Amino acid sequence: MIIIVSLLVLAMLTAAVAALIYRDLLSAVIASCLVSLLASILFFFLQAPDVAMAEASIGAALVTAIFVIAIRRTKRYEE
Amino acid sequence: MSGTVILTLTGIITAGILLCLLRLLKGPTAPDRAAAMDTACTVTTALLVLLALFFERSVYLDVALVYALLTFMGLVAIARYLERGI
Amino acid sequence: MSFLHDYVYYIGAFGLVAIGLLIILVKRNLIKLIIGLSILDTGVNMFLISVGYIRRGTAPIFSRPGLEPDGMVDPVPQALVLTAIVIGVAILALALALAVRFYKTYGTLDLRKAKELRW
Amino acid sequence: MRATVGLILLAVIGVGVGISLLAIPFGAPKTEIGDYYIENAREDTGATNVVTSVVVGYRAFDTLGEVTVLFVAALGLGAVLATAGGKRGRSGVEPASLILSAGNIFLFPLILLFGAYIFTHGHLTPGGGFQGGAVIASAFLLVYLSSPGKRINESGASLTESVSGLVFVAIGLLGLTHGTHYFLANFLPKGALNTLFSAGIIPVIYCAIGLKVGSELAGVVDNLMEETE
Repeated sequence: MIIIVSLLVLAMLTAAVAALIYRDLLSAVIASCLVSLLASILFFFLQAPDVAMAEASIGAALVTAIFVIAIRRTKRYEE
Repeated sequence: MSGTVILTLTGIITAGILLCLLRLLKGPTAPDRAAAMDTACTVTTALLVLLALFFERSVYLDVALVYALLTFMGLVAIARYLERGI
Repeated sequence: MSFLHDYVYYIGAFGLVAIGLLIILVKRNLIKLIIGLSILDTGVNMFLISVGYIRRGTAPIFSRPGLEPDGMVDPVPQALVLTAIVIGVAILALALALAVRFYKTYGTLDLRKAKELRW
Repeated sequence: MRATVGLILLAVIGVGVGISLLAIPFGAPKTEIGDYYIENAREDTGATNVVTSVVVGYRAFDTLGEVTVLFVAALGLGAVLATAGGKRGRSGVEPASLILSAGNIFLFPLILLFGAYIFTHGHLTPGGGFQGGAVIASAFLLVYLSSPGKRINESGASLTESVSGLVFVAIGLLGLTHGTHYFLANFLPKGALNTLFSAGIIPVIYCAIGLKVGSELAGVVDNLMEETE
């Protein structure tokens, strides 16, 4: 079990680094959505289903949509 | 016995999530990455159901329900952006 | 292995906080900055939850008889983080609205260029 | 230059935080207050979910403050995005495909029902007003994504929000007149453990919070979607 948790933590940090290095803001938003997804699984491992539910319902749907709307109103590529 | 089976399945599903991460890192365009994210969401639902079995708490299944109902919406938002719908 | 057993969640939380701070310090694009803010938020929440965990504990929900109060994780950090997540998304939306207004005023999302535009 | 300074600052902060993290043991026994809540929550509030009984039972006054913060953030967003004489409604957008618009017809009531389930069962299962509100707001987000012309009824949303906020405060004030005489006292009967009609005022307050958070977040999405040229 601890190996699975370590792999998930590693994947989460990799996705966060991907959000750091992408110049395309849409890809960065997708990577940060994956960070929130994996964080939600880790909350589940930490026996916090309430928090996992909040993170899932907000991080996966609402935050991504709000970011995408803001990118639509501004510019997609970081110069 | 049952615990070992669940652990093995959890490991396989974690490998699936890691493969989705690989696609996200590699994918040359944004639609590839969006598809990787959506697949990861779907696989995660299965992982949460397995974990609810592993921890032997049936109330945890509500979280998997939230996942199954809501996580496609982020992908819909990205897809509508790519076809200039919002 | 024992090190991982003790600190893997802390490593995850600390890594998220560090990467979020790095994005805020290094990047100049406003939306990238807000992405960093959301990652930092997630890291802080994860740290609070992992402080409240106890080994082999279960969630503090007495859904069926036979659950003992001894083996339950701390409910106080969970209650804190629950509201922090929802407030976080409202603050995020407010920051993004400010970024949209910034773009409409200056025509760019780059903080440095906006300084040059100002006279 | 900026990257170097950032990395140096990050290293300093990282070393400090890392040292302080090593001093906190992971998985150790919890604080005394957490033990107290777990031991006594069932008798004090009647809720089986201890997190719920902390959020809207023991710490309900804090939750009132947090709901106020959420309201102020939504208000600020509306004020930032509002422009004098800006035209409303969006134009020049691609209509959604058949799959999305037909799926929306089936999914919208289902998601609303699921959100209502989450916040009415907040005292029994994981979930509660905040999560249920987010689910309801997601349902409205789906409508926005699938049919570009539609908008939520803004006066209805603000009416729902005001009424649910008032219900929260009114229940708190009613607690002053009953029994132990303090704000947000649990004056309704607690009922049997693990049934839907139990836990006194907790389900009522969670329904109010769910409707309030749902209408506020839907209003946030509405404000962001609005084209303000």
